[in-house]
Amino acid sequence: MPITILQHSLAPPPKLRDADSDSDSEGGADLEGDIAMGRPAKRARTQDSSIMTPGEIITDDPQWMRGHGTYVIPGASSNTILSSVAGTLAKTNKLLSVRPLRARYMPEIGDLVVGRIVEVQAKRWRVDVGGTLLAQLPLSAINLPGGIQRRRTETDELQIRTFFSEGELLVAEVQQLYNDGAAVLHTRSLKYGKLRNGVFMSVTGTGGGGGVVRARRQAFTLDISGTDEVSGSEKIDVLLGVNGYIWISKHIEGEGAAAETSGPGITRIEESVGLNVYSSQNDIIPVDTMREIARVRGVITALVENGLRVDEEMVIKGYAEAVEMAKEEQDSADTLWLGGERGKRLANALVGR
Amino acid sequence: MTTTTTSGPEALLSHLHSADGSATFSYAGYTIVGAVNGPIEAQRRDEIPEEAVVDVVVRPAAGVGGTRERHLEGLLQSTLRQIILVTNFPRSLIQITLQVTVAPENEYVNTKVVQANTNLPILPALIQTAVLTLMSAAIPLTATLASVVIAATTEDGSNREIINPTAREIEKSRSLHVFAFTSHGDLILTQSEGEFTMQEWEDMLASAQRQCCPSTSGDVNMGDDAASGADLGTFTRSVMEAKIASDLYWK
Amino acid sequence: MPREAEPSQNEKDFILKAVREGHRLDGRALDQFRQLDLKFGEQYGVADVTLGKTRILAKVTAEVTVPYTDRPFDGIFTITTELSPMASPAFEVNRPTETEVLLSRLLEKTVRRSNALDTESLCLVAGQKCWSIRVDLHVLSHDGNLIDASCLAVVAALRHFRKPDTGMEGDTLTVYTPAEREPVPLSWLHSPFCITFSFFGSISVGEDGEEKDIWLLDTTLLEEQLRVSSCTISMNKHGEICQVAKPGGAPVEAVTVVQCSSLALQKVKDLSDFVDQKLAEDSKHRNKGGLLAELSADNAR
Amino acid sequence: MATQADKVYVLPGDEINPALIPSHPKHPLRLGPGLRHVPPSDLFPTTAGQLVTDRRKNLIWVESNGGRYIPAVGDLVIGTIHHGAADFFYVTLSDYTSNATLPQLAFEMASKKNRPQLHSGDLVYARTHGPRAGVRVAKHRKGRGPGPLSEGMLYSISLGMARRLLMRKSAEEGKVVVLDELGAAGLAFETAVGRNGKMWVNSKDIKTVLVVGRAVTETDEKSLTVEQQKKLVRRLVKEMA
Amino acid sequence: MPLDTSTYNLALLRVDGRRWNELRQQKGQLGVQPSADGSAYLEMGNTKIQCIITGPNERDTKSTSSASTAPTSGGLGATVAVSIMIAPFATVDRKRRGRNDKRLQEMQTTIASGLAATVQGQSYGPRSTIHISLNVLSQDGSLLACLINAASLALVDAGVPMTDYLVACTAGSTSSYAAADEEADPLLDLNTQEEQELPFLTLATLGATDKVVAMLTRLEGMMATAADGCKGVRDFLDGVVRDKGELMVQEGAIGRGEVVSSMDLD
Repeated sequence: MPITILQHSLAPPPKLRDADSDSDSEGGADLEGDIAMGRPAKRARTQDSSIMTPGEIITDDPQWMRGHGTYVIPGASSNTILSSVAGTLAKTNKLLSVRPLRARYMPEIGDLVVGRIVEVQAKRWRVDVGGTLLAQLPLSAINLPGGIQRRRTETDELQIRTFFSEGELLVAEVQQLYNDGAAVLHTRSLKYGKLRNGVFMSVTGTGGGGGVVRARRQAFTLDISGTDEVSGSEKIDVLLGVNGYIWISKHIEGEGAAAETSGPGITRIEESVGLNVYSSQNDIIPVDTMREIARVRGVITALVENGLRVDEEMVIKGYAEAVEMAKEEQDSADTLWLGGERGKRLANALVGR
Repeated sequence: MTTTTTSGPEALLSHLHSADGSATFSYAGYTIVGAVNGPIEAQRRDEIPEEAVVDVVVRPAAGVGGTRERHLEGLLQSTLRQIILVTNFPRSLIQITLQVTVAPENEYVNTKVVQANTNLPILPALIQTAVLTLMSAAIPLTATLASVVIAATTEDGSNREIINPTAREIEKSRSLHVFAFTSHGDLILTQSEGEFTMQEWEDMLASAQRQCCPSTSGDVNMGDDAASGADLGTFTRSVMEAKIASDLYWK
Repeated sequence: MPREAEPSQNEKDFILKAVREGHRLDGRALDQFRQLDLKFGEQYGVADVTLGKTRILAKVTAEVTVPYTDRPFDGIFTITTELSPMASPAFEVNRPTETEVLLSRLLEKTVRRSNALDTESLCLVAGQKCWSIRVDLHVLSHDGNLIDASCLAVVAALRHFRKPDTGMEGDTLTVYTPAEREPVPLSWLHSPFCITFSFFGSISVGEDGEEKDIWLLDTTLLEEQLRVSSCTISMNKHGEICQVAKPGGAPVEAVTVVQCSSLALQKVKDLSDFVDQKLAEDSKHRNKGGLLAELSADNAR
Repeated sequence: MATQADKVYVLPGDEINPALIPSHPKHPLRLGPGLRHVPPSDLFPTTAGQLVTDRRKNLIWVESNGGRYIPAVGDLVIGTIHHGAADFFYVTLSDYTSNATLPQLAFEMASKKNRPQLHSGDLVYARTHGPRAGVRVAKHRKGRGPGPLSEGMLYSISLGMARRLLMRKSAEEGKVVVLDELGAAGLAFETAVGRNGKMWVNSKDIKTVLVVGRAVTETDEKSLTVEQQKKLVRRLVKEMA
Repeated sequence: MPLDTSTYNLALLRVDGRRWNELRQQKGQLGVQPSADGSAYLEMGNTKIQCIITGPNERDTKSTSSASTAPTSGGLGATVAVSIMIAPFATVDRKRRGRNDKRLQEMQTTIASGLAATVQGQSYGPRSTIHISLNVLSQDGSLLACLINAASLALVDAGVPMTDYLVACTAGSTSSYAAADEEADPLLDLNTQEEQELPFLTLATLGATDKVVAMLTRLEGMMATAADGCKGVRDFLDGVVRDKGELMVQEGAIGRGEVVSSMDLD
């Protein structure tokens, strides 16, 4: 993560409502007055904004049900629903929930996540997916080299590090959740497994706010043959982990995202899961592919820095835009740099400002 | 549960509620509160696979413990290990805390928080407290202990040995000795300082033995012994018996 | 490290239920203290406080040292509280626990910051020599409410203490040994005491569903493990508050805190009288020789 | 019960008067707590207490009070569930000691299919067997037999008191009558006593639980005689009403 | 040099020209540290705090040895771990503070247990920890109050569910017991000079309600004023959060939320 020092923008002058309110009252006088006022003061909220903040009363109508990001005062007879996070209100039928502006990743079943192995245990790996708890990947939930189907033996447990070892990256799917929110992953598909030939980046503040949002497709292939720098046709795989971890890598036919399109039939697994799926060796990557990978990375950084959401559409558009920008100004030296001003320009171009 | 058999020693047993065993023992100007917790779970880093860890903490009445306390802890720890059946409780911890509450004050000098004086005089009191506390906690022991301080002084040419000397006498003394014996009459700890001859030491050893375990050394009555302090062996026994009797009043 | 054992769910549920109905395990009223006892040692400045099964011993010592350079006219006054494994195996030697830090900070604020002891009177030669008064607090048995008991012990010990008398002839300072001159008491300004309220959530009283916080005084260790928050108020018998501390925990109505402070005053008055009486007894007992006739006056203060 | 009239008190390491050691023709000599056999044939007390012998059963042991509970095979104990694992519960028998294990299948009518649902903090009444504590189904005279204990209150009592309460004839031998007296006074309650110095009391009425708890703990701490116990019970019952 | 507060009642103005019930100039900003899970920067007068939040996560719980921790929702929720760093240049005299400064530890404990009461940690589970590290960049009175406020702000930024903002404020009193002049006004939001001279209290309230969560004080009686101050602070913090939110909505980073008003209840 590049260190960026942000200017402290001047905050609006403090609103000193209280000061004005009792500038005329005596110090001793308002002692009883204020102390006496008891439980949740039904203070009039500024309803003009659609932003909810903690402690704000959403409604006290009994017909609504409380969802995520809300709470009711325990023990109180009134069924007032209050917000517990800062965010925007969402209504599904009678369910009220508040989508936080920013939040740490909360796994859901079926999420495609990019993770890093932090601990190797006897029968399982513990994977950092940027959640509140470490996810776990059971030894039984991975493909064996060659795609053979058999139950895991002692020998597999002994050589567990030959599949994944500490610090290695992988892409997986959330298979189930424990009630404390911890996720269990699996990589029993061609499109999942160990990651190589690329670059990792982390985009914080997923959940409600910017960063990666759950979309139809989290993994896609980017055609970079459009840029004249690249000789011949080249492709880049982009994996947008729902958890805000992103992997951008050189595209290899029959592997990664490509396999996704052709679907993971059990039959196909046998022949196509080669023995090299668990190798940690990078292939040779042509330098201009590397440059384009870096460009994509720059695009995503720019999106995040300008608080835009990161999904397939934005990345593809952004990438094209970036290529254009690079074309305009001929110096190909720092055209990769998409921070600061250039980043803003890119972002503005995207949202059409 | 207090008993005062002789003028000197006093003891109070199992009076602290939070500890497994406790005792307050006052003798020769010292008052020491002892507490035992154990056998409890030992910390992973200092547990012994086959035996119990014996941990002794000595805390001064004023100020924080320094090298002096560490030294005493060392002595006590190695002594007590010998009588505690450590093999009964593998991988566990027996924690002995000894809090000095009153130390004799010399009327003629102003007290300093850091006392640079000798370690020895307090040893018997500490040992006695530790043993009483261990028994109050029903920790299995192979024997009990009894100990004594003896000072050798030279007054107008003639050598005298003073049993359980006062702070004043210690100042004047030429050499100072501590002996501790098990209830079987074996010497288990001896510490000496000052200048003395081997002969003197042996004499003092003999009188110490007479003092601590009369049962083993022939003559039971020590009327002849001028500076005879209390017989701690007998004292311990009487204290414990009183304690047991009151505990098992229902028997 | 050995951790403080958690009370079982049954105990938690039962005690909360009982407290809500106004009962306590030992049959005390909610605002009732346990049996309080205070003994003084043969030596000056040793106070032994027993509060139920909680037992605390405070010892005061004095020695002549050099004052701090930034406050040349003040003596040095320190309170050290080191909880030993004697109180509970959870306390390790020279590894301060949270309990210990809070305790020493509270005593610091209650006794030292409120100038209960006049530190300027400890100065012997400005910038060169002064008395260093040191209180060592020993927790012998821990069954809850350490703070109130400790504060009482410290105050009692300090008021009982006598420091060696000193004299200046010309510019030579002499510190008389107890044998030469009878020691003199410290110049003591006022006696602050701590009262700790432990809160156990709130119950709705009356039909209007008005919520009322329930709190206990002088909690046992078990009760302390179950309380949701606590508030310690320190004041002297004149009602001058030295400090109020509510170190986090569940929220309570501001009104309750105000009410507590007024109730604390009564309790403080009781404690204050108790200590005065004990000191008086002790001085009478010492006074038999008639030596300390002139000192007894100080105890009455 | 001591067979000889005068009571014999022993300290660790004392020699035991051979006359006191029971010598039964058939049974082998059985050593109770507080004694240690040093080959070939020496016998030493390890704790301070009263030497008690039972010539019929050829038993000899040292009766003492206090100290920390040291698990022995066959003791009935009350433990707190610390946490659960795959097929074990980890149970705390006394503070600061390492947990005992309790197999989930050791419960009454427990099977692979329906395991007992216990959570950390729950109480369980168990019988120790071997170096690890486990539950065995066994009816117990007072109150209920082994199994989970729900609701109620847990009191800490001295080991001696626990032992007396668990005696077969606690009134005669143990000289503790509070519980019987309270029962006679018309209080309805349920108790379970653990050898590890724990007593569990339950009743519909909170007040009853409190009274029972106070009665027993006071008897324990103030070491009351039978008469005093009766007086205490009368007082408490009056206060309650 | 000692501060003379005798003029306060006459001039009705304080050293820094405020009235008795005026807060100091406040500045606040969310998300000042992109790589953190939540972060905030808060100024109250010349007291400047930066707060960084990591987690809730399960990693390196051991590394929080110096921090004070408190479990949320009765041990069933995530743990809150607070550690305070006072920069050596924060005060006029450059002094280094030791790790085990009891004053700091006390503040840490207070903040931790205070926040634990308002954070709804049960959704995270007991194994996760929320690391709150507070950096004091500049120190000019009301330190504890500012720390609490900064922490609340950062928690909101991190999207940690809370019952409400935990906000704190100080209040002092110029009325000395000797003078017994009850007329004297209490003072709101003290700076260092006033703090050193006057008895004061720090009051933390749970946002809109008047519930007292944490306070460390010398003299009681200014609570009302402090409670008032807390409201002022709360409104300010709320404003900061809302502005940030609106901005994000404009940028389209997040979809516009619906509004529940009495109208659309059919």
